[in-house]
Amino acid sequence: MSAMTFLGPVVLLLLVLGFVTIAILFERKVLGWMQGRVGPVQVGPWGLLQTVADVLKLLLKEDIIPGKADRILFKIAPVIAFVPAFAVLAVIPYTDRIVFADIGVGLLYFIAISSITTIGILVGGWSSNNKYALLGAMRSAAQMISYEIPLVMSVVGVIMAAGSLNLTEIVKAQESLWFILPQLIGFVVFFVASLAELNRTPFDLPEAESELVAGYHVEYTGFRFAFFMLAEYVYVFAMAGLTTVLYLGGWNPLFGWTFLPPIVWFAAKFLLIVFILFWIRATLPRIRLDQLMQLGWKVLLPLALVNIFLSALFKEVSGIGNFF
Amino acid sequence: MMGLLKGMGVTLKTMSKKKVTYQYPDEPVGMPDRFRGVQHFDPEKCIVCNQCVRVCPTDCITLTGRKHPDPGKRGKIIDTYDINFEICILCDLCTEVCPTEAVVMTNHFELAAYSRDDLFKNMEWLHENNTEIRSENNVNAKR
Amino acid sequence: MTDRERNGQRDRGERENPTPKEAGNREKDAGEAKTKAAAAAKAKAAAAGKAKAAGAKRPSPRKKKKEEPLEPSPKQPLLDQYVQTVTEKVGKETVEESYINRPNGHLPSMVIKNDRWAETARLLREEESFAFDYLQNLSGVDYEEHMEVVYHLYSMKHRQGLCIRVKTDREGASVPSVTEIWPAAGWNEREVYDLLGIDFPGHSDLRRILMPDDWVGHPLRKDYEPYDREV
Amino acid sequence: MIRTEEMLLNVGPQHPSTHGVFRLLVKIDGEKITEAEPVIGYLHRGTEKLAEDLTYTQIIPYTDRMDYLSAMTNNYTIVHAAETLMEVEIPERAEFLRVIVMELNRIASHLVWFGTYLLDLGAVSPFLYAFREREEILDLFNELCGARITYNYMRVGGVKWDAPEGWIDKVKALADKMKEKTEEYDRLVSGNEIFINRTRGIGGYSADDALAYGLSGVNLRAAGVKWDLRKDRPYSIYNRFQFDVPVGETGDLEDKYRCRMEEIRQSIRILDQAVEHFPEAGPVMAKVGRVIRVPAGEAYTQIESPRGELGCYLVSRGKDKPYRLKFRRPSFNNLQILPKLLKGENVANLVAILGGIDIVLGEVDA
Repeated sequence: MSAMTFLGPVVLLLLVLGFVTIAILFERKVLGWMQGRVGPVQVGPWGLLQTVADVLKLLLKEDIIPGKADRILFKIAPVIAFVPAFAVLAVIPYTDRIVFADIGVGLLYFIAISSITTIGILVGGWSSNNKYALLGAMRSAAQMISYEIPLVMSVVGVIMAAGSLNLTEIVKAQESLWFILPQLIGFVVFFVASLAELNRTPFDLPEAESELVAGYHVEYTGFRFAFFMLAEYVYVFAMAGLTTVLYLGGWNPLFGWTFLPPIVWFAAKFLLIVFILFWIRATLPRIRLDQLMQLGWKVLLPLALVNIFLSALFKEVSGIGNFF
Repeated sequence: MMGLLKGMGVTLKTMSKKKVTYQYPDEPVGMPDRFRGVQHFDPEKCIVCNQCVRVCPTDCITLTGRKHPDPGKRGKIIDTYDINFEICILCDLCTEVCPTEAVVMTNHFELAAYSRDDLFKNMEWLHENNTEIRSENNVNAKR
Repeated sequence: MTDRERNGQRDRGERENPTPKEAGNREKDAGEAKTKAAAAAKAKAAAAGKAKAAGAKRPSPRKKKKEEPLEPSPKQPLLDQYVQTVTEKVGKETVEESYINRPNGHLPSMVIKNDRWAETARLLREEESFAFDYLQNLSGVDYEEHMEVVYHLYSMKHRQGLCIRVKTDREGASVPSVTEIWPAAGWNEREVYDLLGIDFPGHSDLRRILMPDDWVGHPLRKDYEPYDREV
Repeated sequence: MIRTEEMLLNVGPQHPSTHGVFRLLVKIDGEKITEAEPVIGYLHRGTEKLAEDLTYTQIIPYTDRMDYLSAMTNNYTIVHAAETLMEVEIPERAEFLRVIVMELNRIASHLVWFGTYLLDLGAVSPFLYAFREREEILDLFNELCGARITYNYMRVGGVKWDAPEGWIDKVKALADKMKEKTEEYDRLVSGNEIFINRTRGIGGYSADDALAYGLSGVNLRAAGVKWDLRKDRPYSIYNRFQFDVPVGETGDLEDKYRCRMEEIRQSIRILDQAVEHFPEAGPVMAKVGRVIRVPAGEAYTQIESPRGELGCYLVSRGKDKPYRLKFRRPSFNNLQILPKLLKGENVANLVAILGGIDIVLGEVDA
């Protein structure tokens, strides 16, 4: 029991919060650049303190609870949404040494815990006693439950290839070849499903601004709203981390460039994923609910199953079997 | 799928292009000469013909005049001239009818104020608003 | 006698030698007529000046017009045919007046008797030679001594427009609704009801549309007292 | 047993996708709309009433504020009505200037539609791209008449300002630039599978329905009725220009989108021709008195605004003020079909269908 065991998570929390502030700024900057704008520039040099100012504003704002809302659930919902988003970070191996909980069923833990967030959103939407919030919450529940399945199915291929649910083991199995190549179908399914899990464009139906105003968090203000936002961005952090670990070889260097420390490699891949998320947000329109369901059940799930089947098949083929 | 990727290409390309936004309050935005901004009023030129008051679609101009103090001269001189910028729509009709170009447009457009009373501009204020005056004014009258 | 009535009579009087025109030539002819009309603009302006002098309630008819005989309108035969068909199918005295609105691109216009309007409207929509399937505009006018609802119809099949006017009294103003025939009339009739207070029996949902539900009075009536005189 | 009940959802008057103060009462069963009732009038300013106490020149700035996305066409509708009754001849140069500004305004208006529509569908960037190009058009207007939205440019008998030095060249340059930009929009949106999925086959109606409900403009053409007033009832000098009228087939949202985008291209074509044949010099104002008196009579004039048939029914009694002025506002008429279109649709299609109609609330409520 070193001090690291206790300090580590605290440091991580701060790091993650730091990431979130930067990520929001980064997202706004990227969106701005892609739209011919400059993004935030007013607060701090290069707009660096913009998010800090926003968060401060949110903390100072009046905390409004609608009169007809279910007060207890209304208060607890942001916490339910946020805690799992943060808890899943524990199992992600940033390098071979920086990992907080190297548990055997890391991947399973990640997926299991992350689905709790749905409950938070559902509770938040329901307890607000607002029709838009309710619709958003219902959409969110339907969407997240539907996409959990292809998400899990798509990683089965990776688990088969690595022979382990431990995320560190999975990264180590990718030393020669990243799973993105042999598990390409799996990666596509995983990526699309994770977009939907994150409620990000083009799957941002629960908070579809132009339809549901703000969806499940329409009645939230101040720091409770901040918690939902935080959960969303921490989740982005976690999902980008998981994608890196599962398919992009984690901290493994490319072209054998070991002169860069592993953490840099991890960060680079991770940022690439985050950038793609923002890039997609800048480009694509929103998908419709029934089409979303069709995509999930009729396209992604069969694809994921085919992927499992093919992975199993190729594993037995000599020569390339090593990679699967 | 190709359609999606093409679209992503467009946004990516735009990322490196020149930004088109103005840094407005930091850098002033220049307006073309014909811009219809807050009026400038020159009491010297005004002949109190009341045309601007009559043509104003929102009735935002009020003026009073009195007899010329010099008994040798005919006509009137202006006493008060107020424009209520709460309702002025800067439609340019007053400057269009003014036969002497006593009321003309300037390029100023910053009218924001903390109080409604501040939007009620009198003759002195309008007279002092004398920079960036538009060069062509009552084009239709000249014709 | 109003200007409009005069126009109508004049055109009716001139139909002894109507120029036969092909439907395809209509536009071109209309263009020619326009230039001619433009030449006469000066004379008209003078007439308008007189009209102003006459002041009072109605402008006096343009006296000068009578002196220079106008060419018969290319649309006159068409209008005659319309009037004839309506009279035949709906009954005598259905058409109170008919005239060609010359400045308005020779638009054939008819004034239809109020109590025959519902029937006439159906005829205009369904009869093959009319086939007015497009209600372009519906407006109400308060003429102080009476009210009018004006319909501008268009037939996509024949590529021809028509203006219909239906008069009604100011007291208890009412014109049969045409929403069944042209659903487009729905909101327009509501608007006329809202702003002018004309009732449209047969309209399924005649409520105020632009003004608040509890508004008193009908603003576009000429005798309307503004809620707040200062504004 | 599960008890289900219909939910009454109040969309607007404050809602991001109603494009103004527009209220829509929808009854929904799950996410399916069973009934929709539009409520309008929140922006009613009584333009028609006000006009009865204003001279013709004074009405022009008021028309700016009806359809504020295409104020030039609104300017034109009132001056056109007055000119029709006055039978004045407009100088050549003024006619060209009018056509140029109206077409520029059509492009600007369609750009706003393009941007906001994609925003309704959840894509953010096209909005900014469309406004980037619209900005250049507005700058041109600013240079021409000193305002960016409320132009007050046209006068009975002509236009207020002649084109400033080099302005026509700038229009030419802009037209060329817009050609590239429409390609860019195509790449960004037209082929996008999500976009196609969200628009194809949604909110369609037959040509007969469109006519019966008095739709006009793109809403009518998308259903397959070739009806463009610039071609069918030519006004100004539109009969001198070569351009096509794009029509759709099913009236669904995709057809509307394609019609509007094609119209931008056709407007660019008109601009090209207008710039090429722009008269060297000449007056921009006909000889009409300083006080405009319209001869007694009535006229219904119609022009093709970006949203459809913008009509003006003018009853004059020879005074300097109209006796009765009625604007046939295309948005108002087009909006009527909305309850019919929404019935049985998904909530997510609600904003898509509403956006597809392309309403401007200033015009709906006048």
